[in-house]
Amino acid sequence: MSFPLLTATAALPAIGAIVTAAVPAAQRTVAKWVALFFSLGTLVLAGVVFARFEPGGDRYQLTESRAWIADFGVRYELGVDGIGVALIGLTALLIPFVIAAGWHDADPLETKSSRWRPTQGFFALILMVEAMVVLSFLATDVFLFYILFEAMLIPMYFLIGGFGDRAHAGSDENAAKQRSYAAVKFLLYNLAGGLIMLAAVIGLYVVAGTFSLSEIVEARANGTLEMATSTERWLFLGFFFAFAIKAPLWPLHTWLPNAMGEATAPVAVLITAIVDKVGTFAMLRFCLGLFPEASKWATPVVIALALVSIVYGALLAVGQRDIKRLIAYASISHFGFIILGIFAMTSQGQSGATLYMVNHGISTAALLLVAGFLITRRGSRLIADYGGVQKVAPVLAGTFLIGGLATLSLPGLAPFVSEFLVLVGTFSAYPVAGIIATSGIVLAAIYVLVLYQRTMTGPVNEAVRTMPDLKARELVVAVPLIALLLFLGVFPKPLTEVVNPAVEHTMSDVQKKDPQPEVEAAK
Amino acid sequence: MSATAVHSLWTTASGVTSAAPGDRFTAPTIEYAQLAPVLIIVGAAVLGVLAEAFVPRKARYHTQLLLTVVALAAAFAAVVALAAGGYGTTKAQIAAMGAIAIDGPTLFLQGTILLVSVVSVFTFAERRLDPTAHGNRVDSFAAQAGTVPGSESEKAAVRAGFTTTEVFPLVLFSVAGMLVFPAANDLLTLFIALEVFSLPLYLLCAVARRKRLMSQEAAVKYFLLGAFSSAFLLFGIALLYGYAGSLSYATIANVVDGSVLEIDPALAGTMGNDALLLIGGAMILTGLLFKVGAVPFHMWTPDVYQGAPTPVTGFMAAATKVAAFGALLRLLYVVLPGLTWDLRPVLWAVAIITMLGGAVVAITQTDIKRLLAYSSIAHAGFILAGVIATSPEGVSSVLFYLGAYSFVTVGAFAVVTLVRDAGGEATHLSKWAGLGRRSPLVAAVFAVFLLAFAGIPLTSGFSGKFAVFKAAAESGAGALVVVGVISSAIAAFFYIRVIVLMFFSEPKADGPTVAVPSPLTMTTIAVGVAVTLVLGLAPQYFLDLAGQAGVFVR
Amino acid sequence: MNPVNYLYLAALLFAIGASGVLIRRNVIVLFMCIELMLNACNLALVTFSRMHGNLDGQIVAFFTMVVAAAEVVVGLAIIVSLFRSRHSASVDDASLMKL
Amino acid sequence: MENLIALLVAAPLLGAAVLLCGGRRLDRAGHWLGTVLAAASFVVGVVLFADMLGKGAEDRALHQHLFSWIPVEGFQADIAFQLDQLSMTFVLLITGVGTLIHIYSIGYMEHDERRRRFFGYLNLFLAAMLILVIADNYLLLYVGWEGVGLASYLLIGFWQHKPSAASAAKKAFLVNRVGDMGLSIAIMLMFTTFGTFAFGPVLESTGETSEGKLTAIGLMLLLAACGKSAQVPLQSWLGDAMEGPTPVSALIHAATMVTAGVYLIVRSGAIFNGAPDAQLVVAIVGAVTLIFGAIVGCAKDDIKKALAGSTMSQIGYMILAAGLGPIGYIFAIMHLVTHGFFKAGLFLGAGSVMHGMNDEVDMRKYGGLRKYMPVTFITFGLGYLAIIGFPGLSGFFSKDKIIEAAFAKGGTEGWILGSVALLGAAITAFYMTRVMLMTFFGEKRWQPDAEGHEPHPHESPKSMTIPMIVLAVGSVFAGGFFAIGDRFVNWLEPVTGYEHGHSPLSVATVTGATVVALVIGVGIAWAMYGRKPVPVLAPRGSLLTRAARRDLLQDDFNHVVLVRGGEHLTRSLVYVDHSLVDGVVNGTAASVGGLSGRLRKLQNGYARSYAVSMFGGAAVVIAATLLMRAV
Repeated sequence: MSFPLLTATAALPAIGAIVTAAVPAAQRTVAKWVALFFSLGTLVLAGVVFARFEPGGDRYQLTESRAWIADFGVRYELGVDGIGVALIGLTALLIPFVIAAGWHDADPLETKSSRWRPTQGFFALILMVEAMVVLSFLATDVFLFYILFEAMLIPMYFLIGGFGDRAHAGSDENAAKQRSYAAVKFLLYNLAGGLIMLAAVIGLYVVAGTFSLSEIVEARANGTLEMATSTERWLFLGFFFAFAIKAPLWPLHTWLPNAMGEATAPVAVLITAIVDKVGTFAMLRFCLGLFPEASKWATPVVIALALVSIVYGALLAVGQRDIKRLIAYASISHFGFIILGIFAMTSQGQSGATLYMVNHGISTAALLLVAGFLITRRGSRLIADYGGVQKVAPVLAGTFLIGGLATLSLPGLAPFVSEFLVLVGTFSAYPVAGIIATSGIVLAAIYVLVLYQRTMTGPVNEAVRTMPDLKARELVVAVPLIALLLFLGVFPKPLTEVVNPAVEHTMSDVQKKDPQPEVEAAK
Repeated sequence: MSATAVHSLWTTASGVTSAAPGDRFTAPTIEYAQLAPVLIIVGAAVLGVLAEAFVPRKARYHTQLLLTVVALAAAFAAVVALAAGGYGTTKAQIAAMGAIAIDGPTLFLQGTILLVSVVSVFTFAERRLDPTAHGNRVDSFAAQAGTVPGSESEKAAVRAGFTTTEVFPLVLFSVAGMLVFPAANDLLTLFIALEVFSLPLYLLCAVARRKRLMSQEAAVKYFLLGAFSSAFLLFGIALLYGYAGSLSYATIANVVDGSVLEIDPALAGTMGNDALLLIGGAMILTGLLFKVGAVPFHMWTPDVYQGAPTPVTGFMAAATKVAAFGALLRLLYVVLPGLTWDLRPVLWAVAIITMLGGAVVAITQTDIKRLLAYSSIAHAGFILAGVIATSPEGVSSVLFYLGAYSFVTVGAFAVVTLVRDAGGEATHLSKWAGLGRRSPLVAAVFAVFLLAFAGIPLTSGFSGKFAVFKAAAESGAGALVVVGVISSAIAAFFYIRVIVLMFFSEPKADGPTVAVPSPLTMTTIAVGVAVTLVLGLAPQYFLDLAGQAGVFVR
Repeated sequence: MNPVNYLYLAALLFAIGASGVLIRRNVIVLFMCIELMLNACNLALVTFSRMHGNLDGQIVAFFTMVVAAAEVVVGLAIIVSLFRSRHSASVDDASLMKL
Repeated sequence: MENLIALLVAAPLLGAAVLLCGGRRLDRAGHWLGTVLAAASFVVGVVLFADMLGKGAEDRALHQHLFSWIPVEGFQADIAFQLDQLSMTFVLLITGVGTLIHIYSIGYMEHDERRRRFFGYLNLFLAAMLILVIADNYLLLYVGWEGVGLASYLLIGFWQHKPSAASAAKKAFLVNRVGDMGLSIAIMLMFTTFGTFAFGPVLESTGETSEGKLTAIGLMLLLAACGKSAQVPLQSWLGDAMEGPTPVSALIHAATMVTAGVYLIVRSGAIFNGAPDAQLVVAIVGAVTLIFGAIVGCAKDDIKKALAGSTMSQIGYMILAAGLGPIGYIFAIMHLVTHGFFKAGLFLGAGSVMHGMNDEVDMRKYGGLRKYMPVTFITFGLGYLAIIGFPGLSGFFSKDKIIEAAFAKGGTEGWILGSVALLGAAITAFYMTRVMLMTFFGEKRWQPDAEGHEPHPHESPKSMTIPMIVLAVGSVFAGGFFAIGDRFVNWLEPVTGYEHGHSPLSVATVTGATVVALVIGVGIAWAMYGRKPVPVLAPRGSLLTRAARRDLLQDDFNHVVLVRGGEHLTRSLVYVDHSLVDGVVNGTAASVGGLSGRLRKLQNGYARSYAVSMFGGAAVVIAATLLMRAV
């Protein structure tokens, strides 16, 4: 039994969470540094995983398998494929930035009760989320995945409901009410999805008699496991429903704007850049892997919904008055692209979707965190409260602009690569869908540029006249992310290398071939 | 053998055959060893009564406590010994001339009941929560239950430092009944056991120290409705007896599945008359469903849970459910398996409306104890889903669920006893606002229990729910599972509401204080948390246990 | 005379008792109705016992009486304490807890 | 040699990076750095050019493969450059004119505290533009395509504190995005058709697919070109783009970026040759735009807007030529280059005028400036002569060729296109003369501005005049140099292919016609603005004039239909999202709550009612059980 690298990668942040929580109330700064330290440690371990992973090798690597709950046919089974590696990398990479960005978000306003330790709690919860997310990317046992899928809601719930923007437009208890509404909505929405999925999970066990992903996929492949068409479809729907809520796919998206609007920027990043990716990841790994036929059966509807998400989300983003809600709707649009790429079922589409998950994570993080810096300065989320920031805080404006350009997937920045792959992949399988989706790039330009114009340009708004430019800590957050966006935009090879083989596996799961180009087909 | 054995136990052996002279008398054989748990408890209870009579008042509390805990521990040891001796599996047998079945379910449930009793007895004995009255430590029970609330005599009793130490023997009697209830192997024993554990509970409900009017009201309601339901049960017993001509489960079962060939033509009207069987079975079912608190026999639950002294509520909520479901299981699996197909639709309906009803009504509750009462109703529904899965997996899943659930319940109610204001326990939800700010630890613990109730993964609640739903699904009750998950989603809402209240809302100025309990209550809560997490993270061992215990002896 | 008639009688008594429980307000009367139901059960048991020609039913009847007695003890204790604190024997007055 | 190609891009890119990330410490030397790097790129270009001339026509094309960009199953996108004669032409134009304008900007932007950033953006633009023209596949071209869009966005909105500038920048980017949509769809079509989008394979295998596919691709490419080159219907942004500093207008919105569309179409010649319908549409779009732009140019009083209109119209000529197929491609490029010279010169001249007139842009407030700024007058004048196609100057040769080619298209459309081109020439002569007269002739019409500052017209500094002179020289001689002995044709022919069009009219006739049109145009202009003094306040003017002043109402249309419509759409969607989509969810929650409230009432506290429910329950259970057996 070699060193359980994957377990370690997931366990480290969990330990970090406990340690952070244990830091005495007075030593807030210590807690922050501890959290940061552990998150960086996790990043290192993730790096090791990335290095140890051989793109050409087995489908699941560094596997671990231990007995867990025999009665439920559950084993503690871990393993990474290319997609998992990419997403673990993303998670481990973003968390340190999230922590650094949220450095002061959880400082208690007044230190009245010595036992109430929000700071420790905040960072402990973030690390706990990281641990669960990482493990869910690693789980190759459906039950294990399900448990984490559900369990990660709880820390997220406390992060959303417990820690809001410092200065919020409107009275304080009103803000608190808004916040807990958003938190409850988030939890119930996702819990409902999870419970529907639970029924499907149980159903799957009844049908398959095991929870081991690889076993089931193999059994499906070599026909030892027959699934009645209707059964497969029901189970697929059970799974997909949960993932579609998490992703979020129209019309199950309404929890996201509330949650992202009310949560602090770092937590919003946690939601949209990391936790929601579990949904799309699971579509790719579980929906397509376990129920290929049903997936193909559902494709038209799913693609339609994805297209609606793309256009609808973008249009609503244009209509928003609140910076964070705008970004939230933009994310809905982007998740539409991801799902589109997954269900187009072409290698370009799926590679694109996987890259999209990573790139969207980074770009949204960049945009949202900078937006967070802006909001904490002015103490308002309303676009109308800004104007001419570019004149007083050029660096802030610049980073914000780059984040925005990444969001509208300007060529040369990472998101362009993935978005174009998704579009091409979709177009080659479903031309009309591809064209409709392409309209998304115009809409994206509208909401990004309008946002930038209203906040950053024009005459300087009195309220922002004294606004300071980015501080060192904030630069440390913003600059690396931007650098990464540029690098991956020009040289995405390191990612595509690990992703491609995984995608080929998925393609073979669903027994799909890429459509041949007309000319070659002719030859 | 047991068919004849039954009445040979109650009558002299020759009762039926011919008027025989007394010298034919043969003493019934009693397997004392296998009955040890029950006997220990009963004995201790009797001792407790004597202690009430003879031990000086000052020493009573400690004597009783010691006696009770020791007795329960000893009984538990006996259960463990029996299980280790293989009585749960290979040597499972009918004891006491067919009156008692010693088998897996019996031992598992008895063990559970005993453990739960121990921890809840700790909360009974808690004396640090209330400020001392006239220099006397006081617990949650009236100084003198007989005195009129607010009367001079009551004040006098308080001044004199009286305490109702009778609760301990009462608990013991009740426990004794509960131990027998799931083990009962004939209808008479079933009825007696039911009464034996119910009557003390009626009394226990009445002896709260604060809010005595509510306490008495709870007692009256519980008593009247309980008696009412036991009348139904008894009539059902009568009809079944009329149907089978015997009280023994085994005989009845034989008659039900028609393996008894010779039927006296004279009895053609009754013997094997399915009307009798169906009505009787239905009425017994009614009686048991009342005890488990299934809709529509649940109406007593909220009021009684709210009115009874919180320690009693915890004990009742946990132990009664265990015992009652044990009896229900045995009835359905041993006596009426031939009837399963007739009862199934009814049970389905009951399970569904219980799950949904409990969850839905709980949403608008404003009192934490009532809220937990409704949640217990919803949980009864979930367990019923497992009961309906007529399969060994079904049995073991129910056993596991009961074990998991009972500890969470006791722990939750123990936490409720801690949150107090001037008027005693502050059970109104509005008072719990901002508890998380005041005392994060207590709030966190309670949150853990709530999440377990909600069936969030990594808690025992989830393992249990999963086991039950899985069993149900495997036995083709997929629809039940779907309803189950829907109602869990609804239920999640109000558990979450409490958490929101505790953590995300500002504490009120006149909010309650959280009393620091003695090690007794601390143990209760600690055990509750520990079991919740262990069964959530690594339930395998206990699942195995329940798995082995999944077979009934006939 | 056909013993079945006794069964009908028993059923009738049970029904009367039950309806009494549902109709009457006075706790004592209500309790008496429950006793009536129990006795109906006894009658049924005895009848069956007679029909089957074994004594089980009658024995149960004895037990029932004992149980009934015990119920009276407990019940009256509770009822009396309630009566003393409320000066009312109406079960409907005991409705502090609702909803 | 080919390893030098990357250097072309690298130099300005480096400049952009350093200048934009460098921070304030570079404020003092920043503009020099930027200029030097632009010049360096130009030098590299020249070196490569020399090398290219040294080779035979066939093996002139250079190719440099840097690395594989997006390697995905069945999808190959590379960062690779290709430098053939066509690209080389653009490289020289871009870097050459670019360098000049860098120098010009040193003086022009002297008093702007954000000059460093300005040069950063200029370098960024050069880099992107060079990527656009030397990319060896459409995807990389797309990168440059959007890159210049970004640079143009940043530079138009350079004076961001002016809301007009900010919104003009946004408008430019958005309209371009619509075009980009076309380009990306075209690329997708190529991928599904040819399995690749590298120039070589695609353009060689056009014969193997259906004409329909090619037409689709062609039209999508045209859409892209319309966006970038401000052709109808996507021309609306160019006028507003004049909000940017004048050097920007000169470089991006006259000489280089806006001509990218022409490059795209000529580059994709093989596709259009295979899709005559698409080709015809191209020609038509070009014809329409050249009239449209000319008309707008006639009505504007803002000197830059007038020039913008003329740019639009001149590019219309190029697109028209490109739409003529092999007979036109080369002349499109040729006009593009000459236009690059004289239009840049004209803009720099305009900038110089504004510089001297406190940034006054209204020509009605100029007048008689020739005395005050002679150099500007002469250079501007030469540019003017060139653009109206005064015989012997650049414009004459290039435009004349296009008109010939238009007639040579043959058939009715040949006649129509040809005559439209001729008409355009006349109008061009008119509005350019108008500009000339209003600005430099007549008596002075300028008054003190709001603060009572009397403008003191003066000649601009050397750093500004020198580039103007150089460009003037270019605009005088370039055309002749290219045309004599078909130099330009021979140079590009290997890349774009060339057929000599046989026009129904003799060359002499066409030339004559052109000259006549020219004279008419100038005559009318003289009659209107030369003889009698120009009113300071614009007369109300005819319906057409007023429409033309508003860009022929195209903006109003956009505003009403697109902007307003869009606003209504989004607002209603926000409502839908809140009350319908979310309403369903909240509604469910609410209804469950209500149900709970009602069921709760059953728990009325009366023991007897509880008994009733038990009794009823029991009855139901019994009944149901019996029923089960019965059925």
